[in-house]
Amino acid sequence: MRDLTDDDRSGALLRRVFNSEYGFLVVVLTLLVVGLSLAATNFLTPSNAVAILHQSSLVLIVAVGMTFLLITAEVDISVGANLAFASCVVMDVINQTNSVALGALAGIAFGAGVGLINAFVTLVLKVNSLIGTIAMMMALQGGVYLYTREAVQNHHQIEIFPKIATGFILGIPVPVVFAAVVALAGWFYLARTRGGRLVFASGANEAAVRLSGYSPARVKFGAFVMTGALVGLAAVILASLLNAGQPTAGTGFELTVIAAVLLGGTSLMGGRGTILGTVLAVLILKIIDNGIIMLRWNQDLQIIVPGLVLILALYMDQKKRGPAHG
Amino acid sequence: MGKSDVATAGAADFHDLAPALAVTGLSKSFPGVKALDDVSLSVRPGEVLALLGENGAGKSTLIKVLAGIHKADSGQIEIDGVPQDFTNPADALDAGIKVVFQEIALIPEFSVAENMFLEDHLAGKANLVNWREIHRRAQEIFDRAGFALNTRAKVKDLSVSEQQLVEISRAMARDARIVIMDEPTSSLTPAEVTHLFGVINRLRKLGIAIVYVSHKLEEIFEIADTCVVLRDGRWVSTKPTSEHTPASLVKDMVGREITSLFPHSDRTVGREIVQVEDLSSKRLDDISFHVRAGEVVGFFGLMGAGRTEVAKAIVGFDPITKGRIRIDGEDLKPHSTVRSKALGIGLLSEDRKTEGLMLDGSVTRNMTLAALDQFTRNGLMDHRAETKQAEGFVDRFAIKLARLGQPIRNLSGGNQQKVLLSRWLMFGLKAVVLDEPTRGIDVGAKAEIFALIDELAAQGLAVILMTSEMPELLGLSDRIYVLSEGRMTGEFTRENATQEEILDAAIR
Amino acid sequence: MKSTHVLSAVAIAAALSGTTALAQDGEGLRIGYIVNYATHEWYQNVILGMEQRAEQLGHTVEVIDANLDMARQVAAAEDFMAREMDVIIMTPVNEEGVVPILRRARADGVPIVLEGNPAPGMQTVVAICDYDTGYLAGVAAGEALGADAEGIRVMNVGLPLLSATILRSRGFMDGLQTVIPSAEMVHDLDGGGNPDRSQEVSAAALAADSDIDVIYGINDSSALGALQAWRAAGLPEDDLMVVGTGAEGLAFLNEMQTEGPYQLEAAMFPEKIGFTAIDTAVALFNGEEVPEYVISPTTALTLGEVSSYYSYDGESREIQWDAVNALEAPEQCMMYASDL
Amino acid sequence: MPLSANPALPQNMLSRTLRKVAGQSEIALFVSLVLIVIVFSSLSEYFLTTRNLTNVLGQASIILLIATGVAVALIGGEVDISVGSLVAAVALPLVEIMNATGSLSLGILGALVLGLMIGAINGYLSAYLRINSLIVTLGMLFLIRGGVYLWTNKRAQADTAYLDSFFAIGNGKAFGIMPIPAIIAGVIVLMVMFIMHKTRFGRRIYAAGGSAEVARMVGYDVRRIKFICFLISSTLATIAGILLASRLGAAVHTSGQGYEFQAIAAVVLGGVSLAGGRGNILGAALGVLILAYLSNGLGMINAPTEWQLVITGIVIVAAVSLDSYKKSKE
Repeated sequence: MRDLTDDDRSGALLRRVFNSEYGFLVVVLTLLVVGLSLAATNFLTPSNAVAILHQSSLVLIVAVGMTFLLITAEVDISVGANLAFASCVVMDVINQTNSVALGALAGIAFGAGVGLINAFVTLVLKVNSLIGTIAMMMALQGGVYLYTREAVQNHHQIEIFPKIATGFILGIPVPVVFAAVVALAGWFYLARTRGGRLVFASGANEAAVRLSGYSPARVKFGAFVMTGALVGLAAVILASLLNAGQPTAGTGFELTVIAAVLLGGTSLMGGRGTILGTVLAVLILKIIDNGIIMLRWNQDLQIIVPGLVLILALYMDQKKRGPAHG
Repeated sequence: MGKSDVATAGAADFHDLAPALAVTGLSKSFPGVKALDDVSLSVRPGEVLALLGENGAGKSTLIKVLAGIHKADSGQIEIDGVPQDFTNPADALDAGIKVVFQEIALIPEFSVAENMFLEDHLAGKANLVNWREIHRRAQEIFDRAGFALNTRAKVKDLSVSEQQLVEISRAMARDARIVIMDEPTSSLTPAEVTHLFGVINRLRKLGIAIVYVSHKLEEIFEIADTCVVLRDGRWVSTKPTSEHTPASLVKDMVGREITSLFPHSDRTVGREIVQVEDLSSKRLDDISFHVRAGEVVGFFGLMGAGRTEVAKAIVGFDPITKGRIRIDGEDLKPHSTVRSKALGIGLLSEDRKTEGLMLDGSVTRNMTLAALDQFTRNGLMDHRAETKQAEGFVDRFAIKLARLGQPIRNLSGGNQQKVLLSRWLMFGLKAVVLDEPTRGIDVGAKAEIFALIDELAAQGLAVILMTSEMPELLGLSDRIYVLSEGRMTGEFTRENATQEEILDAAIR
Repeated sequence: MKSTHVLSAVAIAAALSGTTALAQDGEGLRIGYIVNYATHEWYQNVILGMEQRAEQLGHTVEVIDANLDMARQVAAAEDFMAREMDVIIMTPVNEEGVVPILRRARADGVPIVLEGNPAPGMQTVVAICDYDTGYLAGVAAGEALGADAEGIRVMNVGLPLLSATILRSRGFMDGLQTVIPSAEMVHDLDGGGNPDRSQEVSAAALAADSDIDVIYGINDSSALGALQAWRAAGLPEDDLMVVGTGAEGLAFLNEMQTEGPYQLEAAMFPEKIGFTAIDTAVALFNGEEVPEYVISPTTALTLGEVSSYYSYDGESREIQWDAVNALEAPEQCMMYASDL
Repeated sequence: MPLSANPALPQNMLSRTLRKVAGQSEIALFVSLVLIVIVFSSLSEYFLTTRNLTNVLGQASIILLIATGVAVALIGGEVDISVGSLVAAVALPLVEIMNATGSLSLGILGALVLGLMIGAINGYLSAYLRINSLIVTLGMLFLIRGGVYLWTNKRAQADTAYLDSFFAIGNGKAFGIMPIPAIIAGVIVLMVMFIMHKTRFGRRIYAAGGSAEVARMVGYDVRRIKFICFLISSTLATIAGILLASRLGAAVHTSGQGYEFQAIAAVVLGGVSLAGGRGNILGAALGVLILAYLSNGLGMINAPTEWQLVITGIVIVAAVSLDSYKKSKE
């Protein structure tokens, strides 16, 4: 930053950290970890770290897709309902075929299919994606009970199946490996590839992208389908974790995911956002969740604190960018 | 309004009157910039004062101070000799100053009449909107001014020039003593400009003082009594228009002499690059034309004639119902921008903000958007090559910026336009469509854009220029097509084109 | 435009004439059931029991789902009254929130049977005893662990949102402590009553302290969610005992059959509740003397006992009416919500 | 040319008056409502009875009030999704004060104070600190619900004052026919319609939502206008919360969940734009009634919940895509 004035350069370290892209998130994360380690002796243990990472990975997998979507200035509210439905599909197909691979594939295909319909409703029928995916959420919540009246039980008893959620690869929990791969791929795509550039551009100025000879609809289509497919992947893990396909799962999941993505600095207006920010934000929210249980605080705080954090994060962001961007 | 007595007294010779508005020693600083530095001017009832200067000269800051949007650091504003202290736009309005901004400040969803009484909605004590009175008063003003407007039409359904009439009517509805017009003709057709001047003359007769801000010199000479020139936030000169020549005005504005505004180099015209046959769409009817390599072809037409529609149709942005478009012999099928770009034609939109710029994106990202493939190796971006290429264009076009990473929102209009042109040049086109490329750009930058257009044609590009500015059209084009209500109504060569015949075709 | 007027005219005329509802054909009773949350398998089995019983007696049951929305529940009661049902059964979304509608139904002369929780101003409620259910399971768990077991540590995956589920948790601990007085509750969690949330909070709690001997879940989903968290943490299952509540659907049957740590089920027989509710509704309509509290029996089941109450083929279950109807219900519950 | 748009051709009286209060889309909504009534009347003998038709008005009154507030906020260019939690929150001071003092007015006052406080927080954060209102109110949605749980310890707070007046506002019927909540909601909606169309302030809300820049240039205090929009939306949600509490005879901590989505869906169905500045209260009200009668009718014919959810979703998508199709044709 060549155009910084002397005043800024000598400014307080804290302010500079806060003004950097992830400074705020890193500071919050550090404070949380340090604070909780001091307050709860069991916080900084391997088993708790695994527990936190486990919980984070489900949210993170979907949040990566949601980050893409929000950057293109679209949103998907149906991810929670999709997650529940897809988890039932996963278990049902494994029961029918005795193949974990086919079940996983079916779940991902189902999730992607929902994403496809969302894309169609948004891009072809031109329904605002907020409304369109709320409607999709309702349709899925109803539809899942037309599909199964009750939780789909594990009738196959395939040994490897529970390991998807509870196993370890090189000492790392399997879902964490999935989430890390998804996040890394997402980060790499956004930061380093031509396609990633178009994701940002499509959210920043759709007409300009079209006039520059690209199809923003295709970019958005990809983001919807990818988000759906990632929900399907999360559903495979969820089905394994609960050892059942649960039509009642996923309530409020969409809000957690969106809150995390926004906290991570992705703009609701499109054109801005990072995967790293999303990763940090998911960790922050899940550590808060975990910390409240660790400290044996009233669990009602689990819905209050994220609300506060979200508003605070946006306020900091607003201050940083200045009123010109109001 | 009861101004007619003033009108007969004042219109004859405003020189005898006391200034309606007097500004003395106005200064205003923003962080890092001194936008206004000790500026003074005065305007009398019935006088049209032209305020000139390049972008960044301080015109808009001055207007915003007069409109009560900004507060001056020092200096004084007097209206009829009474010192004013504006803390918000309402104060300025109450004092009798009405600014007609370039970006029209109307509520699109509201009716014409409601827009004229936005400030108070003619509400009485109970704060109730008096709809009947609003429409009655609006109609009364239209009758007096001779405007053919329907008070119940929604503003969003009006043309730009009609919207401007609404803005002016609004000033009349407020009994404004001083009307400031910020580039009022930037989106008007010549016929509409003539109409506007009629309106200004009527206002002048009503004893209203007018501050007229424009870049277009020929307009200044037609309408203004006095010229005030600003440069770099400082006052440069105040003279009666009669004592100016176009050259002397430009010199005052730019601080140097500009020899030729419209360069036209000798160039060889090659094969036909753009061939359009029987093009029809929602707003276009059977349009056929061709453009050769090395040729600048101008398209002229009044507002709504279909220039932008043609531009958007031939690059595949807007759908067509019929017709054949070929670029260098290849059909534009499927009809999409993806295909048109592959064939080598691109459009520079008239609307920079909504169809060109990614406002929060960096200069580099804006510039390289079309040419991403050139910096892609196996799907990965080569950031170093990208930056290097962008630096080259910044140097070549003398784009003024702090650094490549800065958001493009902070660049001036002229520099933004250069970045957007670079976007296509970096990609490398056979044909380029420029829709109003100099809209909202100051004189100095305009000359640079004109030179660039000439250079492109000299390099063998087919250039299609959509413009509503007659001097630009005549100065740059090798051939001219004229559109009227979506039909082609005339074709001229550079040699046989006259302003009269073109206008005649445009209203056919 | 024309068609608009015609349509609206027809509609308005029809609306104003206000057709009066057709009279009853006099076959059986028309019973309306407003369910709390029809998509939950517990309530599906309640409805199943109602339908089976109603069919036996020659009555019809119609169901409206409040879907956890109190306002919708009130609306559903209004709808049933507009449809002139003979008697209404209702599972309150929240027992405090039905007082006005009970008052209006009484004014309208429509008898209402509550299911689940009592409410002020009600005529009668059909319910299991939540505290007793937990208590019986606690005693059974204690006996299974052995009275001389020391330092038994319990994780309760509860739902403090509802008084019924608070009673179950409390009953379980009290029952357990009658056998093993030293048993203590280490984690008292809010699992939201659903499996994913239960899994999540249990995972965090187990990370804090995994020295647990017994997991108690206020319903099957809570118990199963906690068990999955246990497995995800890679903890040994040999010395763990999981106790679920409800016998809601297939999930507990499935898990128990693996003969793993899920050893005990506090069965509440939803089908039987539906059965009892219909009997009570008919009695109420016929003006018979109906006690304020009609209790539906519950019991704690081990794997060996389950099959005598439910036949299970892996796909669906069938309640064994003879065995369930033979269970004796207490005259009174040991503790009510009002005692909390 | 729009300039030549004709001042209404001579048509019959009814259509002219209709046109005066309603635009094209409101007429379309009204026709859909009538169609729904006709369809369900043929499917259920109990649907087309005065009792049922008026019942639904009473049932819809709560969402109607919330939706009206949400519509005002949307027209003002902001969104308020904290209303669902607010409905549960305001019932607490209402019931507790009533129980303590035996006074309905004091209870209502308490509810209004809390509602306005929440509205003021929403408004301050959104309008003055310029944080995106979707996020602010999403945060508040969590925050308020959590606060209600903490305050009540997750127990419903029963009304133990048993005031007849309190019972009547949610459960009574005027002349034995029209539910009082429907009358209350109807009167308030009419008032809001009047404010939005006939008062200077109402027009300023439209201006601020449609073109904040222009409104600022004209000299409106846009921040204040938006702030007040939040106050209006939370006040209407507060009244909805009071009616709901009366219908339930208690402050139920779980009540109101998802109402924000129901309200937004209805309002958008009614033609209010998510982008601000467009739409009107009449359309929003019709949107609410359409969904209410649809839901009632589906219940009457014993359609299971899952189908109700699916059908409602489809209706919303169909309505909105039809609307955007119409706009693209313009």
